[in-house]
Amino acid sequence: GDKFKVAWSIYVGWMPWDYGDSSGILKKWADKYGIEIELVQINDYVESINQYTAGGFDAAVMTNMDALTIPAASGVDSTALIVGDFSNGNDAVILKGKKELKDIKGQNINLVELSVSHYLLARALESIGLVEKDVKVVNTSDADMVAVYTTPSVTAVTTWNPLVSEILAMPKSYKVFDSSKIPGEIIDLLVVNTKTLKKSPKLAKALVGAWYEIMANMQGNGAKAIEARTSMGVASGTDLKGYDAQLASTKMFYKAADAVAFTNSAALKDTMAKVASFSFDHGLLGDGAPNAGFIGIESPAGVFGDKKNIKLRFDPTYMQMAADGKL
Amino acid sequence: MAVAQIEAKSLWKEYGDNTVLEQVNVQVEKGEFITIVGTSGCGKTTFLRMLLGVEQPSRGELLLDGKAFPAEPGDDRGVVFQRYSVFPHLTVLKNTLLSEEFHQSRLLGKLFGQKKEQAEERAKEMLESVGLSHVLGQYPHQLSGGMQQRLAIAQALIRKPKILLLDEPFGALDPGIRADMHDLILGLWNETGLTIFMITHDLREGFYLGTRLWVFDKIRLDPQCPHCFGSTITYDIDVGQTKGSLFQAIDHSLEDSRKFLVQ
Amino acid sequence: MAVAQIEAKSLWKEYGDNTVLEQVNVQVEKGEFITIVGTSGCGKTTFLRMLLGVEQPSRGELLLDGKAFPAEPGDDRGVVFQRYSVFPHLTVLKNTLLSEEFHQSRLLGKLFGQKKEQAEERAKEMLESVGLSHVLGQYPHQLSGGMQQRLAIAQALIRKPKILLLDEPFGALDPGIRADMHDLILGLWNETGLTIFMITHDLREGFYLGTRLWVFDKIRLDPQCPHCFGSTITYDIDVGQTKGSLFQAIDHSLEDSRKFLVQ
Amino acid sequence: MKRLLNQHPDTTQKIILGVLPFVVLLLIYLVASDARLVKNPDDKLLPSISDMGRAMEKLALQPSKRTGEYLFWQDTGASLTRLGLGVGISALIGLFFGILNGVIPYSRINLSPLITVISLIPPLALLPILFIVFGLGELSKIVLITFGITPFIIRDLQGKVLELPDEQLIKAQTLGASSWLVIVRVVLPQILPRLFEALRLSLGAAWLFLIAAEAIASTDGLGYRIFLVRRYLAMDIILPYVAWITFLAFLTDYILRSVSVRFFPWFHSTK
Amino acid sequence: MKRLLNQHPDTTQKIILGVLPFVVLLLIYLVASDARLVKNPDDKLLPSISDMGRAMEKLALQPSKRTGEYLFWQDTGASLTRLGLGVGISALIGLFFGILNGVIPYSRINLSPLITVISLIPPLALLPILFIVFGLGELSKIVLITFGITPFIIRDLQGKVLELPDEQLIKAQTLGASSWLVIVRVVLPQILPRLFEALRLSLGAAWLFLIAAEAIASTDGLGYRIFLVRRYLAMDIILPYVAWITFLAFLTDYILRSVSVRFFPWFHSTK
Ligand SMILES: Nc1ncnc2c1ncn2[C@@H]1O[C@H](COP(=O)(O)OP(=O)(O)OP(=O)(O)O)[C@@H](O)[C@H]1O
Ligand SMILES: Nc1ncnc2c1ncn2[C@@H]1O[C@H](COP(=O)(O)OP(=O)(O)OP(=O)(O)O)[C@@H](O)[C@H]1O
Ligand SMILES: [Mg+2]
Ligand SMILES: [Mg+2]
Repeated sequence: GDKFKVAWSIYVGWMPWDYGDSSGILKKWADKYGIEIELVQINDYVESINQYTAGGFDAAVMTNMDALTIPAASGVDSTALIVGDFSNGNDAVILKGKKELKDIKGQNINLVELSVSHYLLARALESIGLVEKDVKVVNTSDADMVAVYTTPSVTAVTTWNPLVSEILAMPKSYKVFDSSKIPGEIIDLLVVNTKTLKKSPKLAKALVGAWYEIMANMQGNGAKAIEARTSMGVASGTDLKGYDAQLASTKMFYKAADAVAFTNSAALKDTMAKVASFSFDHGLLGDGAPNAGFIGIESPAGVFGDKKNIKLRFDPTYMQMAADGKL
Repeated sequence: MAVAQIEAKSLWKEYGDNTVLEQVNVQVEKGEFITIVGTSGCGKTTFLRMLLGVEQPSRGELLLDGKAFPAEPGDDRGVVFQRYSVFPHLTVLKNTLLSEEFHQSRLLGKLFGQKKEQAEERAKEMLESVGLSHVLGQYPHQLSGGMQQRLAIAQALIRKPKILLLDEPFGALDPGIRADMHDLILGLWNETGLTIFMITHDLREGFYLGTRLWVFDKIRLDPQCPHCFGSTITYDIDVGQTKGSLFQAIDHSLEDSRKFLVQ
Repeated sequence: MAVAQIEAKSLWKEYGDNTVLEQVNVQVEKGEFITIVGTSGCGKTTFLRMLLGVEQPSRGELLLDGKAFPAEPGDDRGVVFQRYSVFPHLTVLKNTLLSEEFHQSRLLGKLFGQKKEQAEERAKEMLESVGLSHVLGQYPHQLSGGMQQRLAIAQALIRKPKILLLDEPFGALDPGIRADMHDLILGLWNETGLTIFMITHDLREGFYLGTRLWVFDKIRLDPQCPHCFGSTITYDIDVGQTKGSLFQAIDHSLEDSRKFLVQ
Repeated sequence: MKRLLNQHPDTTQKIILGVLPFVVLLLIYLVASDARLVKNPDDKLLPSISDMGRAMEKLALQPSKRTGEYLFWQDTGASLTRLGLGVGISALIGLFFGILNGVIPYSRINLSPLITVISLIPPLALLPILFIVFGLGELSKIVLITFGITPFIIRDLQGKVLELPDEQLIKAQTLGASSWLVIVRVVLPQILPRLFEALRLSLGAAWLFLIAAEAIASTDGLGYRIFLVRRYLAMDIILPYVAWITFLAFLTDYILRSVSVRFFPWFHSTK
Repeated sequence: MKRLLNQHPDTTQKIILGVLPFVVLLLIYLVASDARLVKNPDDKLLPSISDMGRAMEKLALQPSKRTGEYLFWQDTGASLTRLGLGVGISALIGLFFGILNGVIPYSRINLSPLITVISLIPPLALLPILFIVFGLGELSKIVLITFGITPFIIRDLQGKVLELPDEQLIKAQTLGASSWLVIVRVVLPQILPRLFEALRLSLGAAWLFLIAAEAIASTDGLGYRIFLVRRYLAMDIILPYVAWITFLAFLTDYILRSVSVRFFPWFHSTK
């Protein structure tokens, strides 16, 4: 049968893929549809998206914002096949020694520039009437965020889990804003190249089918679920307890129907409009982009931006099939 | 009239503005033993390198058996330099074997089995004649300077070149060892009858060894422009007919050039 | 009885199992010019290094003015090696100035102003006497080998050491230039009256220059164990009373050792 | 008193002096670690020796629950394989072009400027491109090492070939050698020990590129593990891993040197 | 026909041969870029030359909308400052310990083993510790460069001091020099040109560490920009930046060499 390559990187919402691979669930579904799926772990998240954009992979995991600014902005028509979860506290703004968000004014803030952390910060500032100019952003690699935070010169960071929990465990660290205040805006997706999807719907069916079987397996406190989550925890460098803590601040869509409902909502369209305008402001949509709507984003609630230049699509078709038990 | 083995016809050699040799005219017959003396930098090595084919004349002609000189080194002309003449990564025996291997194995440059044994036989004979049979398996760095030069000579002579070029081969050796080498080289020359060119700094050595002695020197000296004029052969002496006074005359003329250069 | 300037009393030098010198007994008066000959590796340089203070005797005593030899080099003993005797990064004048600067400026090793001018005056005089006044501003690499050695001598002599040690100082030079150097060194020795030790490979040179000639050689030779026995002074000749037959005898004895070593 | 530059320590002094700095460093670490741990027993920055021992025991002596492998040894094996392949390939390419460029003027003039320019490109800046061209598998890691050290090896060996005395090449020709025979019998055997030297000089860079590559795309390897646990500031794993890498670097250097001394006695005794 | 190793190209051939590989590479790029752009006009992987020109024009010739600075020149300035400081400090430390260890046996025996071990530690693996100890500012970047290249410089210079002929040190002592005077008048001036050589050899590594440091935490610099715009695959910025870094590396090397030739004529003509 056909061979497909899927890239993933270590993050709480994507660890199920690793479990799916090691437990054989993914292979089972691939066999069912007569295809082969190779799941490739990539340490560096951005690199995995770049590879997908360059054509090295048929699908990759990424956030809604990165899906817009990297593949879609590079002209690679992409479809969000699975809406796996949204961050519900997993991303946070943390201050050292200060307890209020308004204390952030004038500080240096260490974060991965142009990432969802940057977006979260922008939303946090917006919520108290500040703009980005009121702070100074220092680009900092996520791998070093924890180490960097221990130095006295670093007083404010915006980052994601597991870094958030590591940092909060240190004395005098206060979470002043997190993604639970903007629920549903930072979304973790599995994105597939639209052309590949059209040519091989089997790939979509196998991936979605596998995903919801994994979801079913990992939920709850049964021995099987514990084993699954332990495996995910260890693979991400922590243990069951650490992983469960991260899950707690992640709104997983364990049921396909929930994911479909989220995708169909008008809120998603609004979210993408906000993300597009943030991206445009930061030059992420490319030099040629005249406005935030330059790249069309299609969702069940309608199209945001240029209808003739749709490059990012939210398509609940296959998740619907899963919800209907038709896979 | 028979063609001379080597002939130079109004030969000039210049490096840019620096004229090294000018107007060299000379003929050499097969079997001569020519020793060359001259002050440092006068162009002796340059002349030898032309005979090797490493340098080409700027003007004039240099002929080998009546034909233009080959423009690169070949196995008809052997050479021994003052240093670096043997291969440091090969033992004495393998150094001597090398030219056989080059000839018989164009692909690997290595002989095996019977061919190798035969070649080794010949190499050992050659090493016997230069007195190195007792160190066959040693590397050059384990040998004294004199032994290294003997090895270089054995290596150069084993394929019986027509011409042997020696550039101060004994310059770095002790006077005592030098005398041994003289005996050796004269013996080999008598046996094989090849043509030898040998550069030396020691006028006495030149007179003792050669059948013919050349002095390279500048005829014209310009203190304002030491490199404007080149050297040529100022003395060309059949060494059979040497007189004491001639020795003195050469020694003085060299002395003058030397003084001139040192200032 | 006056104390000898230098005295060796049953001096031995060993490197591990290798006995280099054995049982050297000798006295040297101020103002002597001692030339040292011997086969390669017989320990001449080792002896000189002991006089320098770089090596210490393994057994026996070496005395300077009746006291134990200093264990490191000092400015009472000048030295000229065959190579590397001048500093490549300093011009001729600065090379010669160096010892003055060392003495007058312990902190920076640099002189300025009037002191510098005075020191330069003296250095120039010294360079005049070795015939280098015309190249004051040049670097050693711009000089010929002979000029470099003249510079080394000037450099060594300017602070008037009591003893001058020369290790084959002219070994790398042309025979012609060598003769000049002989005149130079004899002239300087006559003027200053210092004690000179000079190693040479050339027996003739040894006889010509010295007032006293030493031959280092092994008395006992064991073919099974060439390093078991060391050299000592086998001839100690007052050169005034030289006979032709002695020269021959020495030459032959050296020849024998050499042959022995080469095998 | 002799001048300082003439004073040589005796054997006992040598050992004491050589070991001293390490002992001092260790003491400083122990004191600093202790001080931090007293203030905050959960401090991860300077773990105690026993913490490190426990962490390493888990990785090196207990099979991983997930895969049943001994992670530490798996990491070591994966990294050494990549390093070996990368360095090996670089050695071959370096040897080939080094000799070619050194011996054949046409080749040298054709390729030297390009190699010089390539050697100036910082490979880390090109990482994204490398990954896109060579994919994310083992290949790209080996390519990064190769890309990082080969230009240096080529230039070094080319220089070493050019340093061979001209006399040797001339002599070989007077003995009847063709260009090819000069290469195989005169140049190659004399350049091999220099290749070993060049490799020893490049090993540091090779480790660097290996770690950088493993940090970006990998599922095992010493560099991967360090980057994985960096997020949790697990210094109890990072420090022993760094020490282990340092030891491996020392070991490879030692092995390369020993092999060279063993096979090229003539090279090491003339130096 | 002469043997290949005896054939030398003439001047015209030299120029053509030298330039050829670059022309070929450029052509390959143009063709590949064109092919991708035909398939997907928004492709960012292999941008056209004019795209790169436009991107660079914006960075180099137009002030940034956000800060009003000319980003390209700001990046260049920041990176060169860090590089200069890092390399300069390494040079001073290297010179100090190189000479000390080379001249004074006690110091060499005391410090050499430690420096050897430090030189084997891969600095990238130690990054977290560096950040914690030296903070996140400019200091840590400079320290990374220093930590990365100083051990090499020390070892190289120490070796070079030991290679100075023993005769020179003895001669200086017979002229009345103390240990200190041997250092300032004999060793130091002869080691300076070698320091320049060592620096030229370390520049590649210095750039590497600079880029790595800027990638981890920074607000400007060439390495920062490359890693930042990687976030949206802006190869139209990355490629010119890499070319620019390569050019700067070439330039610094050239300057170091010229300065050395200018100030140490005796060194360059004896070689
Ligand atoms: N390849 C070259 N390029 C430029 N000049 C050269 C070259 N080879 C030799 N020369 C010059 O030619 C002159 C003669 O040099 P050559 O080596 O022939 O002298 P020589 O007589 O052998 O001296 P010596 O006795 O010192 O060996 C010198 O001035 C030298 O600088
Ligand atoms: N530092 C050392 N360690 C061990 N052996 C040494 C040392 N220095 C010299 N030797 C040995 O001592 C012996 C004498 O060496 P020395 O240099 O004194 O000889 P030489 O008479 O000066 O010879 P040449 O005429 O070749 O200069 C040699 O066998 C040498 O190998
Ligand atoms: Mg010559
Ligand atoms: Mg000696």
